[in-house]
Amino acid sequence: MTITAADIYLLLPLLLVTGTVVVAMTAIGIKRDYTSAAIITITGLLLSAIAAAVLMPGTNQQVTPLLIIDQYSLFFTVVTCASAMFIAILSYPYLLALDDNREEYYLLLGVASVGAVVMVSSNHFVSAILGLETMSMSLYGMVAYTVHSKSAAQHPLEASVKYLVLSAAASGILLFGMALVYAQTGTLAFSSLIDLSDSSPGDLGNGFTVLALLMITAGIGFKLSLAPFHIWTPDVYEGSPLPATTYLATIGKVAMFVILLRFMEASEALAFEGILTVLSLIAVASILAGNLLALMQENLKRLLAYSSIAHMGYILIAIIASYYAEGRIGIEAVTFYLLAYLIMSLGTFGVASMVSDSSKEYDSVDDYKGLFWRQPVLAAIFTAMMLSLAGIPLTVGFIGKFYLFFAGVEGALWMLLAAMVIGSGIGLYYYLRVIYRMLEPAPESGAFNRSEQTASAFAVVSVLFVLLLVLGVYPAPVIDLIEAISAYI
Amino acid sequence: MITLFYLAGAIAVISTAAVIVQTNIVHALLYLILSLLAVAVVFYVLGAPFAAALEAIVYAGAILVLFLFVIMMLNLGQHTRDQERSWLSARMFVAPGIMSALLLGQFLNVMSQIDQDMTITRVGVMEVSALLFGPYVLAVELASILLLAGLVSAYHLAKK
Amino acid sequence: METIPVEHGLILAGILFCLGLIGVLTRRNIVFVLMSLEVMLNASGLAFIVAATRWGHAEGQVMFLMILTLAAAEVAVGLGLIIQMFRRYQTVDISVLSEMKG
Amino acid sequence: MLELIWLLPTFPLLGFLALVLTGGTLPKQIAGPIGAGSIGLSFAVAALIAMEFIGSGEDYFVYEAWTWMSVGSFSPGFTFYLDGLSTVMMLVITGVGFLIHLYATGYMADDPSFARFFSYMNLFVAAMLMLVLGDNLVLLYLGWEGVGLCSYLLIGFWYTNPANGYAARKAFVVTRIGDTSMAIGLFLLFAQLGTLNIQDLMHAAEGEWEVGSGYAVAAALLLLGGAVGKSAQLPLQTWLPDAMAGPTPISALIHAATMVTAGVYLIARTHILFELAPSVQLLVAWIGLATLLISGFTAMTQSDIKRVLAYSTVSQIGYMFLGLGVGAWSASVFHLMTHAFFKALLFLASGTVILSLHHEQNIFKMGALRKVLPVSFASFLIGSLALTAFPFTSGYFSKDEILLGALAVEGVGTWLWLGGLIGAFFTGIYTFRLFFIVFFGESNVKHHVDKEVGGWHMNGPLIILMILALVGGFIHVPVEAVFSHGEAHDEHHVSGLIHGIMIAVPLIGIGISYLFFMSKTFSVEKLMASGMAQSLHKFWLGGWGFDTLYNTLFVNPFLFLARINRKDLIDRFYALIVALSQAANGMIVRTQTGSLRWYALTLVAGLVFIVTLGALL
Repeated sequence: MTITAADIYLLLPLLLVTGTVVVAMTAIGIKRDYTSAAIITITGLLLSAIAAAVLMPGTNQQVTPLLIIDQYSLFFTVVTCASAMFIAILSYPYLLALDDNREEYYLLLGVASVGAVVMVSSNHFVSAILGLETMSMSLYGMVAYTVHSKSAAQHPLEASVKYLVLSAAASGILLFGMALVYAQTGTLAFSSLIDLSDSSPGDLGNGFTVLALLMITAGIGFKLSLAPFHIWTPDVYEGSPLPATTYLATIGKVAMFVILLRFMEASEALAFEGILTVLSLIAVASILAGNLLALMQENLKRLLAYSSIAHMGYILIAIIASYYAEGRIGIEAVTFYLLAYLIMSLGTFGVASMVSDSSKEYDSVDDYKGLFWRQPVLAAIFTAMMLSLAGIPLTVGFIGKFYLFFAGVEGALWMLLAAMVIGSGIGLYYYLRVIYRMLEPAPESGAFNRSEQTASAFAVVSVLFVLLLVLGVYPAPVIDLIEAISAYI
Repeated sequence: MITLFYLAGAIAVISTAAVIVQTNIVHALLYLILSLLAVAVVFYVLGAPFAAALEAIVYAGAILVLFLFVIMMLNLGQHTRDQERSWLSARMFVAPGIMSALLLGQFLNVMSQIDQDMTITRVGVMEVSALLFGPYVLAVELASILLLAGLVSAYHLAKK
Repeated sequence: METIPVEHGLILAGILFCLGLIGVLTRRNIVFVLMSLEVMLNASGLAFIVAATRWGHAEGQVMFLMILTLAAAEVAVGLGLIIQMFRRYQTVDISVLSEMKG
Repeated sequence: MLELIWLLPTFPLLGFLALVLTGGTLPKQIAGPIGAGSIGLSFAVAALIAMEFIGSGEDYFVYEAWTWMSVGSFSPGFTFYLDGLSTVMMLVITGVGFLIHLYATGYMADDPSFARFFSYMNLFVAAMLMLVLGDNLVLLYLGWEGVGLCSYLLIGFWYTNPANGYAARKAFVVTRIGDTSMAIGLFLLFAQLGTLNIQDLMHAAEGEWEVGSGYAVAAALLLLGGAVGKSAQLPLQTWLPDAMAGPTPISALIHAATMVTAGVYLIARTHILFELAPSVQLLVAWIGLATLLISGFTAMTQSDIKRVLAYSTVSQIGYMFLGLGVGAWSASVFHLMTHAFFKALLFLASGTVILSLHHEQNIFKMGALRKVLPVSFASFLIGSLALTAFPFTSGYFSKDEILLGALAVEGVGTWLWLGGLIGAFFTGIYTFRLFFIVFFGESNVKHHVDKEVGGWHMNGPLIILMILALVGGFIHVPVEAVFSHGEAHDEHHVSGLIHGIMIAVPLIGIGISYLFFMSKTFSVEKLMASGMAQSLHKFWLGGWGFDTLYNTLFVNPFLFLARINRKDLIDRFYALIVALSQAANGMIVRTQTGSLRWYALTLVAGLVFIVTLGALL
């Protein structure tokens, strides 16, 4: 199979992101200029998001064995490119004061987005691994980006080393699992493992398949920071510069989840009782561990890291439900929650990176004391994001959680739902704690008084805020869209 | 040929074991090269000459040379040996040993139930290249992007 | 035609993989950790080759090439980090990297 | 035009938002027009919509404003459902509501929390409209809880007095019992029939459930629980008299004209369900009858002007329940409307009296006010006549229909009719007892009253309500289509004698009241001389001992438990949860050591764990 002109057309979003990197690199080669690198990257990501949106209606085609370009993948291409663009905009003021080469950051961000776009369009082990590792490789660099800066008091080096070592180990596990699946099925594309285990003469046995799937589960579980593979998350989140944390926490998770979803659906792995039990345990463990760890946490980045562990656990419930429930409600719930999670996390980290910059990060919850009295608008946006993460009605987080809950009910997963309810209860405590802290009187010698906000960064969090409310109050069109695209999984 | 497979396999296992217990880093590296070469032989026996060649050239030839380069640059020669020795007590091996033993036990448990022979057919450069420049051409391009990411990251991190 | 039991190939890969794991878990010297990671990735590559042989495919070899690429890139970035770490702490002991916790 | 139905709750909601977002700082000159004007706009729209709807001759009209979300079979939306029943309700709510708002701009003029008052009132109207116009259970429940919340806030409006706070809490807790029952009922309906749309639910219930089947009975009983709570019927009637602690316009709007009739609306709306459960439907009738009798007795003994009216409200809603119970659906809705007119009139007039007498509410400290307070006098006269069902006033027609409906029931019908008649007799007595004591006889007023509090925005609503109370009986309630398949249509031919009796009984009541309180032919004191009469009086005064009963049965044991629980077992339990969470947090946090090798070890341990688990399963 070779690539035809029509394929090129379908690959346009991917080509545009890649092209962005190339153009940015060339521009940097000609003349180092931070602003132009940023503008090129932002424009390129915007263009590819638009291109993906334009392609979306009616597209459903496999392009080479590696990539599936259908409405689902294009939807997430739009989402990831737009998110990457938001992160790029938020990064600009953050890195402005960095006394180091700042331009490469945008190259890394662009390449990471290439990886993300490949991931969301992948239904093949080769593209899954390549996309994943392309993104991870860029993230190693982004996480450690401020390593040279004297003023950066954080621990980017520690974070990057931890991330690299553990992530590479997890990749090894994941790859080994894939090799075993390949040994079983004889194809690298995601394909059903069910038909084989019954009749095929070349069958390597049920135990073999379960072992392979569990290794893949462990590998993916690490990348999604699901318990018990979650332990790296807070350290890496805390040590990284905020925009890198944002990337890791949003696009990194979402793209990985799309792969997990496609793999689970294609391989019918949930039909194996062992996998189902293990995934259920992982979901419960993630929800409880994430929420309990966040309970007394005083560092905002760590708190959000723990809370993201819990959120990943919530989504896993819907993946499990997709096996039990009739129709595609589980997949729809996953899709909606991923979108909701993306909006909330981008917004939260966005506000955090707006009050910080590369020379000083304000990542203690105490730093937000009195934010309401200093910057009411920003504090209001931050509050909305927190409430949404907690799942309060009229925010997108509520609808997402309700969707998950409904999927769980359809699948009759009562134990998992109980865990979700308990987890949400604990979650409310620490999210509200942050809000209360913002309402406290501002300390005299306030840690931060940055009044000059970049208009563009402000626009980004405002857009996210509006999305949060609109999708919380009137989610019907998006739900319809998600119902339509979920048919492609 | 069959004997060669088991022989090379044994060498690979032994030299890899030597890598993880070595205190002299340069020796460890040499053991690792030996292990990789042995794996390359295994590849060859399994009918994958192209992979074998690349294993030898890229892994043993390039990646490990990179290691050696960094070791020399950091001057991690003899003087770190004592330090390594103090770090590497038998106690350190207990927990990891149990973990790995359990995992390996699982592997053996599952795989020993398989009883299938594979016929070795030679899949040479031609076939692999046909794939690489056919259906997997995007993978090649993506690999280049992956290397670019590694390059930019490494450049940024390693510079003064 | 010569035959080799498929499980022997996979078990070889499994043993190498576990050895790599032991290395990652025991060594404090980050260079050793990185080398052990290479062993793990290599073991995965071996598993792919074995699987490819089982099916008489070339696809497994393609995957092996990708793993090779990945390993190379990972080593490059990892060594970059090692250099940076050595510059800052004058040691290759990963225990110094435990400032963040809780 | 009909599409504009979404504007109805929107105007009051905007009013609420405007008043709330300015933090209650708006001056009266702005807050008043916003508060009353938003309802006025709603009424204008409602009137236009009603005209077009009735003119169109359609049975119903559905307008989907938007769907909130559609997840599986769960798709609540802001969809409005307009039929005869909701037309009547929306006109009463916005119309009477507007008049009361207008009145309140005068009544509350001196209150410092003027804007807060109107913000609650607007929110109430918005919620009430949502309740009657929503086409699904979610909107219904949202409105139901919304009006409950507003009622709570408004009863405790003067929160500085602890007694008001107590009354507000009591109302909240008692209605909450009913709300819980209703919520369970709604869940039962949704779970069994799988839709939220009320009309679909009713059709599904009709199709799937046998008459008298267990589900139908259970659902109807649970909904009835909600209805008796909200409408202050036996056994949850005790909160309403205490709810008079709120400002008088609140008593008129919420605790007489609209919210307390929500229970009637709920049963009428789900009448198909009640027809599927005839035993429950009959229970509704008996509850109504018992309530109207009990509160009728109690009303005769009260000395607080507003409490008399409150008990009479409970009693009149009892009539509505009686009507519902006997299947006289449209008669009940008719009575709901006329009652809204004359009871709002009475409450507002009593407000004028109270305000003119400097917040005096004891009727024995009034007297001979007919000259001093002419407008109140006229209002009370007309209101009282309508309330006692004096021929050709509005109350006469509606009560007549209900009683005839009761008579038409086979078997127990005569008894129900007779009970209702006795109630009407007492209505005559207590209404005119109040009227004669307040406006005739000797003046017992302590402070000198120079003139009636008034002004156009207080007297205007009174005059309009007087007209409505008089001629409201000639308004045709367009609800035939709603109840078409359930109502007993066969017009029983009723003899002239029966009609004569029904006209005569209230008149006799009025006459007796005249003999006791006006001409003093009979003496109350003499009647009260015997010990039995006194204890009976005491018993009635205390509302048949329901408060005492509940205090003994529920409140005191609860307080007792709370007292022995001073160390707080329950709170200990929660503290334990907190402590457990914190302990768990303390333990699990220790896993985050920061050491890379430990992290790698947990990663591998996790892998080994799941692989082993997978092999074992």
